[in-house]
Amino acid sequence: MVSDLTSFVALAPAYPELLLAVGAIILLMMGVFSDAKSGNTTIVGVAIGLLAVTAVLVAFQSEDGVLFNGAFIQDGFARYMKVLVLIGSAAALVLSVSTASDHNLNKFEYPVLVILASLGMLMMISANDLMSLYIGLELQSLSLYVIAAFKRDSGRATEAGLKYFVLGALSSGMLLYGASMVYGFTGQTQIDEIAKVISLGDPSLGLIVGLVFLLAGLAFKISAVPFHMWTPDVYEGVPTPVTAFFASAPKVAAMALFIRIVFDTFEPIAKDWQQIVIFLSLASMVLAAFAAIGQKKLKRLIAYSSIGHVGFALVGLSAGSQTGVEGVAIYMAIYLVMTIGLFACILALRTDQGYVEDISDLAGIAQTRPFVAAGIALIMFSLIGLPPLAGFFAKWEVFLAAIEAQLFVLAVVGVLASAVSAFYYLRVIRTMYFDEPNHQFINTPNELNVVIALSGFLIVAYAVVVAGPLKDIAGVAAGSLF
Amino acid sequence: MTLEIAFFYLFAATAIVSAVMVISSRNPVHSVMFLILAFVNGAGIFMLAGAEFLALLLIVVYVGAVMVLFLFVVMMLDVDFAQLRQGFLQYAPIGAMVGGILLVELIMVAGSFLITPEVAGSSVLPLVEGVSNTEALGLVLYTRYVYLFEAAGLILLVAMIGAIVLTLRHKPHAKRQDIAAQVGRKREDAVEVVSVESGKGI
Amino acid sequence: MNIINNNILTILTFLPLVGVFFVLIVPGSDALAKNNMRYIALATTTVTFVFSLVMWSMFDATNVDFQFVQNHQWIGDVIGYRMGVDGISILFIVLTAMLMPLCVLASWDSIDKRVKEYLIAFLLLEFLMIGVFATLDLALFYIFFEGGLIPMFLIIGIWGGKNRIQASYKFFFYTFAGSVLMLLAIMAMYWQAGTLDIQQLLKFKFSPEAQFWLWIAFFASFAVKMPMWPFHRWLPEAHVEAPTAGSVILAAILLKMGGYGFLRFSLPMFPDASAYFADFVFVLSVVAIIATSLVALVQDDIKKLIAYSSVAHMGYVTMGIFAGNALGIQGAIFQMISHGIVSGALFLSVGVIYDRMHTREISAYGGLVERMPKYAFAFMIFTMANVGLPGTSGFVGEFLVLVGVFQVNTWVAFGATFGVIFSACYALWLYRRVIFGALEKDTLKSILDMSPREMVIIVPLIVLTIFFGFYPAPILDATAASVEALVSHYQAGLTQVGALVEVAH
Amino acid sequence: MIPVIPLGHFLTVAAVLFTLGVFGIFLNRKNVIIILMSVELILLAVNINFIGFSAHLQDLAGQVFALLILTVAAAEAAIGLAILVVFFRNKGSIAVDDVNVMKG
Amino acid sequence: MNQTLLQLIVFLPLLGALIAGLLGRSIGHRSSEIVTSSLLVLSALFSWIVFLQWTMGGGDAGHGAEAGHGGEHAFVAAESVKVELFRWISTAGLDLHWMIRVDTLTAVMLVVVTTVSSLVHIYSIGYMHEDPHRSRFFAYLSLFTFAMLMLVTANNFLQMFFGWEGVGVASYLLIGFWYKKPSANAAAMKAFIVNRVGDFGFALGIFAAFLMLGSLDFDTAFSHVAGMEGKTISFLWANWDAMTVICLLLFLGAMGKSAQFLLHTWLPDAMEGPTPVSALIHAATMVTAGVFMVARLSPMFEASETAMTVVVYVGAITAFFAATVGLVQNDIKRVIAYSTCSQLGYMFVALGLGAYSAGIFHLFTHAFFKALLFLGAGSVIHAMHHEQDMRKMGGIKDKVPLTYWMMMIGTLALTGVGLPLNLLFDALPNLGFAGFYSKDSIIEAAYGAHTAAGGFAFWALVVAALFTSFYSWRLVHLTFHGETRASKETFDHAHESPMVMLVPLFVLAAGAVFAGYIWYDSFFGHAEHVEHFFKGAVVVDAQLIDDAHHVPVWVKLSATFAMIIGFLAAWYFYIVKPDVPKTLAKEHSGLYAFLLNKWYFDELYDFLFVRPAKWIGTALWRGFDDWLIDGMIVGGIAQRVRDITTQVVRLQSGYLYHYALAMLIGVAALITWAIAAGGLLG
Repeated sequence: MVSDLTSFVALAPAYPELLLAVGAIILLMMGVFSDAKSGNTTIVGVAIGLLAVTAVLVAFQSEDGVLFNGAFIQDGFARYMKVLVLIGSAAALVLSVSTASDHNLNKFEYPVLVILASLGMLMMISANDLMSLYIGLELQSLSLYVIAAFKRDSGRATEAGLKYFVLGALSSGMLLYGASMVYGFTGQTQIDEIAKVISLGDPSLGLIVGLVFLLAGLAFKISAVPFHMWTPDVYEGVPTPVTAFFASAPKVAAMALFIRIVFDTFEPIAKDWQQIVIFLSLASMVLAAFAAIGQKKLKRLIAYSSIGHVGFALVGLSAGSQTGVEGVAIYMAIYLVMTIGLFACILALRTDQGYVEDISDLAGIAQTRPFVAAGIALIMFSLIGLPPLAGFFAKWEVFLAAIEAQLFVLAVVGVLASAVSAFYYLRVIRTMYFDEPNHQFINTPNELNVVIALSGFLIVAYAVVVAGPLKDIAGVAAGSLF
Repeated sequence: MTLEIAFFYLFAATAIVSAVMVISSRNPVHSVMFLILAFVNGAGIFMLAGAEFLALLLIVVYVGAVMVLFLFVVMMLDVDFAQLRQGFLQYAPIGAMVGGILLVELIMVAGSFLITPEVAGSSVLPLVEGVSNTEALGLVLYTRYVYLFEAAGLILLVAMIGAIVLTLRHKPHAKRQDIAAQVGRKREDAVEVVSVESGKGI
Repeated sequence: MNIINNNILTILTFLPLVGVFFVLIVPGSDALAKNNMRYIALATTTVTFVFSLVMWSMFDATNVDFQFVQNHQWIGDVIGYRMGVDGISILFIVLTAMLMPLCVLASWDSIDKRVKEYLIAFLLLEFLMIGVFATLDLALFYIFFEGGLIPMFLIIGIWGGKNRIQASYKFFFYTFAGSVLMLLAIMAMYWQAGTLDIQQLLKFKFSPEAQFWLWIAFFASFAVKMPMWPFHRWLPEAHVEAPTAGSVILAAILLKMGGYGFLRFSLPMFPDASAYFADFVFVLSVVAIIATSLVALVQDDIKKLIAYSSVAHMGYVTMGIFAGNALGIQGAIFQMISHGIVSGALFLSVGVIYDRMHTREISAYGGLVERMPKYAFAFMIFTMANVGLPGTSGFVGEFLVLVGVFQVNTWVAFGATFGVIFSACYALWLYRRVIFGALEKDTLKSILDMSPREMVIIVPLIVLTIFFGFYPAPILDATAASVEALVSHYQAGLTQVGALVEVAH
Repeated sequence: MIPVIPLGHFLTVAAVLFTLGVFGIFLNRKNVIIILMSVELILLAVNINFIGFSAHLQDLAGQVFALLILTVAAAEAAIGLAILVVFFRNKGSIAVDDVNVMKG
Repeated sequence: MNQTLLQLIVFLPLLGALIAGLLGRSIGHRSSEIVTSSLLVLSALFSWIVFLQWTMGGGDAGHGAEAGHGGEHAFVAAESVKVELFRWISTAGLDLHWMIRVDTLTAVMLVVVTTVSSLVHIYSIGYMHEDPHRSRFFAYLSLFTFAMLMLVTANNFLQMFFGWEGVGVASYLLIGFWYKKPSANAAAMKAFIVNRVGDFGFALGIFAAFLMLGSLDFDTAFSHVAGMEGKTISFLWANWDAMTVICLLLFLGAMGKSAQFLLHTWLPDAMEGPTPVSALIHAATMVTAGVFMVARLSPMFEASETAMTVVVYVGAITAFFAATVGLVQNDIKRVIAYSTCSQLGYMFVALGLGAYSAGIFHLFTHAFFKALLFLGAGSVIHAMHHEQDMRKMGGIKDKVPLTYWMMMIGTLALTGVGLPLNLLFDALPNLGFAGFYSKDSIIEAAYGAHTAAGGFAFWALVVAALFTSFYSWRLVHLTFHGETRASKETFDHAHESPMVMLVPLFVLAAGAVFAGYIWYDSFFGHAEHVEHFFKGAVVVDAQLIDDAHHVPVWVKLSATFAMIIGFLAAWYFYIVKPDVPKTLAKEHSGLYAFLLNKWYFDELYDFLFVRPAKWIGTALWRGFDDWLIDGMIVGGIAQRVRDITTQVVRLQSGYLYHYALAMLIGVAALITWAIAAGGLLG
């Protein structure tokens, strides 16, 4: 019963989290005591800086290790995922810099909550104990609930917040119920210890039920079907910069958690969770593909798209192999870039009346806003998974893993679902490129242009510039789990 | 022994009945009340399991604070209780069926429990004889679980920020006392000395 | 020269991207800027063409190995940057490079809106198309193969005709649905063989059962791309709605990817399955030739008619490939090259009158020879090549294929030879209605004959059509050695037909 | 000090409470606040599970877990109620059927 | 032999075609005419030089002598000169070269083709002088000549096929030359397509030949024929005798090109083209390509008795059938067209009997007199201001005397007028017009073959000869004799053609008069002479020739009798009692209509092929492509997708409890599944 607080140096693996936690509190103080108007931008800026610094710290800190009596783990996998999460969060904040005021997000609490949520995500990623898992998850979730309802004068935002909250609480309940089962039937809360116990004998019924509940709770966080129902409504209801945030970082974190749980905890009963993951994957891919076709609202479409992509990412996970994890890692990175870029594009399209909401609002922007249109088109093609864009390589990695695991049916259904899903992505492109313009847009803030250009570049040049190094890094990350 | 079992059944039965009432009573205030009842009985069950600290905590924190908060909100929102929409039970059969299946499975799990020797012997934090429950918890909370403890603090911080940012409203016309401004007020701000030339006016 | 020699395929493939860059940085969108962009595109494509000729000149036709090979690690140890050509692929590259400048020229005046995007799309397409034929990595092949969807989708959708949206969708979905299955097959091949290097895969022997499924998956993609009957429905629409240059590229190059795929993958890598499915392909091919010819006969849209005739002509290609003998395959390759030239030329010809009249209805024309004798002449040459008249390039391929197929299956040859009759029917019927007859319609009375620009486009194609009809040796010699090697490889691989039959039952 | 009450009893009670909580969420049409209470019920059920396991495993970790859950549940309740309040301000209702602007 | 000369013969017309075709607009019509015509004349001169050199001087006849003894014969490569031009299709076991091959058969054809062609060129200068597209016309003519020359000089199947198709295209272009006339366009298409039907067989024949004989080179292929006896080929549903299949398929091509029965329908329609075209292509040269082909492939046909029999029957039926139709036609050119058809039947009969030389002989003479008739008819039409209906002519003998006499010569040659003096005195030669020699040779050979087919052919041909005589004289009478039925104006303006048109007539007339007499011995005289003449270029069946020379007298006279009867009938019908034909037509209206409508073949084909093809095409398009694939399958999939989408979207009801229920169902399902899968329930 010794604490790790013996020396500060001993906490090295957790420096990033500490930095964020302290930073969040400092930012909070700054916000409280600064002038409301001018202070905001500064705080957002500082928050972005903080996240960026943390990201750098995560990326280049050399210390791996298990802290706090096994509650916290820092390894290659965690590092990789944390960097993604931090990039996602920072990018989401960047997107809100000049759009916050349009969305009633221009309060200092917003960046603070984003940082706290990010902290929660880092904790999730580093969770090595069911308790730290839960705490991290709740820190993230609670922050997100608040952020969802942040635009408190908007009926939609609050409704979104309410739905998110209620369902999120239900999912937490399920997760907890599962956790209790796992605890009860193994006597352990620490992830690797649980695995040890499980491997001793046949899995008991309680363990299986616990596994299902646990995965159900996590599936909610990554919005896998049938635990996805909140996603479209929330994505639609919350302000767009918030949607950008929701669609990016938390997904990555939840996915990381998911991976760690299934691989570290339930590795001995891989057959069981693989079944579940396959089901989730299939259901997500198929349902999202169909549901998205019926959408008129851009953000709902993106929501379903993200559900679908979770399905695709889970294809890699279904394989239950190191290549599969590597595939998912790469998938999430690419998905993150695409999502951020997409939202940058959407936020860049502002008319006198407000931001684009319906897909039909995009009509003809290829002529009025060719740059943004090109960005969206690229991302859409990439989301379809057309080579040589990044999205293709994402799918390539996960499906390759599935094939190697001989999950042929899953793979076939997956690619067919991606063919169906192409339909709605193409509809966006079609609206932009084939239809005539019907809106006048005002100019794009510079930072959005930068984000669009950057993500566009990454998507296009992925094969040439990113693929090799990313694969190496993801390989290392995945390797640390095995 | 039998007494304990009897109490357990009492608590359990009351808790379950209260829970049913929570979700079925028409008046939310009643629901809150039944929820409190359920929690109290839950605390009793905790107590029977030897978790005195948590049992008390449940009553003090939960019943005492959270439930009151619920009550407060229910009262404040002043919702119309009478209305009951059509189609209420449209999905109830399916829901009941699915819920029933789930319940059966969960209870089945409950029946299937057996402590394997490995599990029984590998406890991480064995309950030590002679150390009270509260003390035992106290011993680990700030040491072994300090990370979680601090994190829980952050969660409460989030809750605080959230509650404030969501509900706090500065009414534009409400006048508030700003002590700093009051104290910081200087003479120059309040008084202007104007030398008026005679016969001209200001 | 050594640097060029070693990297010629890379240079060829990526040259169009240089053009894309320069087109991108041209500022403005006034007439001058547009013209500058066009000149850049023209220059790029021309230089690419010159390079392709250089490559052809350096190509050693007697060597059956891949040449100008480049082999580098790329993404992990899975996908490599592997390039190389042999006799089977080299001509497609040359064909692609040759048609692109003509396409740019053909769009010179007719495309006046969003010129920049248009040229970029075309240059990208060229990049991807050359890549398809030049790569020696299966994944890279897929990347190029599938990547072409993007620019083509946009080309049809933005610059196409009235029903362009439906057409572009159809084009996209047919192709995409087919090729995703191929993607899985590629992965499965990697899983089995442990490499995506085509050179290695050619040496790998897949189990009969694996071959069975892999063949089907590849077939799904290539059959749609060819397109084989009954997967052809996208083609008429895509062809009809695409702008002229788009139709040209579709007909001349994109369709060939299917045939190339069969040759490169299905036949040598899955010999048992290919033999097993040969009859199936034969049936589809014969049906394609007869059925689509008949359908072509009753079309009232010029481009649609030509599109259907393309399907019929591709029937010969598939048939020749799966005949599995040198004659058939040589014929199939020649037929593809020839069809590339001829159908491209036909669409360009249609473009000439479409630019003037903005309609593709056959009934809107008639008696053009009166005002457009040069055009009538050119169209006659291409019509006759389409019919497969000896002395035009269209004949050689058809003949070789049929001779080859006759040795394998007389029924098939018998059925396919009906194409000889039907092609004459629809082609001449078209010619008669468009070119012949009295010039009665007022709208046509002031129509002008081909401009010098159009002559520059058409004349080289006439020359090639006739040249290869009389002297096909340059093509046949270039491919001969590789085809022989392919056939012997295929025959050698055919050891387990019986086993496969068991698998199938 | 193995408790006399069999573990199955705890788990059964928890299961029933959990199911009731879940029922409360989707059978309830009246107002959202009941749903929040159902969530609390679920958490109570989970806590009973933990406590029961803790007692039978003679392991304190379960209680620590339950303690954390209590803490978080309190925070959750606060936030939930806050959201409910802002929602009510916008809609003037907290009927579950009114939480239905966004769909499809 | 001078190789350059051969190349010049073949390529001068091409040169002319290119000059006139591509540069016609710049150099003007007159220049085009002169260039093409003079190049053609040059080519013709060279051909004659080659022909004379070849048949008179050159070649030692040793080779041919052994060829052919009653059907069984060893292959002997014909004596020939080959000029290789360049490689063509040479790959994968196939080795084809562009080559000019000249042997006797080719030499004969060269002469026929270039002579008639050059005369037609010259004639056309006059005939077409008003046409605004003359240079194009001359380009086509020259192009046709080139293709025809490629055909006859081919050394392999494929080059022959090239020429074959080339003449088809040229014919198509020339028939449709007056592109504004819908009927001309239709006729052009019809000609091409019906020919393609024949080519269908030809092509398959080539494939089969390559498969069985291993080569497409004539000499190599022929040398393998001997080993083919008893070999079978698996074609379609059964195994057949290899050579029979090959020959019949090839013969299908010949039928198409030579307008034989069933594939004849295009030829009469082809008369829509300018008359010189009819003379050149549809009388003298192209239509005889089928005959040429069978003759060229005689070593192969010899190997299949079945095929030969089929050839005889087809030829005989065609000869008879076409003659019957010719009896009642009113269009002057159509009469001659059916006559051509009929005469081609004669030729095929000869070929089928094995009397190749007789067939070629008839081809040779027929070229002269039929071209003469056509050009004469053209001259008449020219005189009558492009009136072709004989019912609107009559009595113009004095208006166009020279044309009249030329037509007379042609008719006499066609009907085979001659004095069989040889019957009276062995020492005396027969005297007659060209057709007399060649036609009688065939009829005699038919009888002399002493086979069932030969017997049938004999009677068919004799009757056909009667009909030929009848319709030929009918033509003469209707056109030149009696009272005119033309409008006054037309009649008054009728005028003799210019010399540029008449001179070719004179030349052809000379041929029609003398060709038979001069070359009878070479083609169908003593077997040895014939063999010496052909030098192995075609199989010469000495026995048959001998038998033919020794048929009974009545057989020898039968053709002449038939001719006389026909003449008398025509004289009676159209000069003595001009009402009789009408009465007859009324009395036998059914038969008359049957004949007038050409046995209703066009209608039959329209019903059997054209309309079903269009119907099936439409059905496949609308039914299969549009309805099934597009509507049902693709559309169906799209509709299903939309349906599913609607359902799925409805799932997303927006209600919290539904969402929660979904989660519950999900988790319950997963648990049930996991438990079941885990086997814990079982």
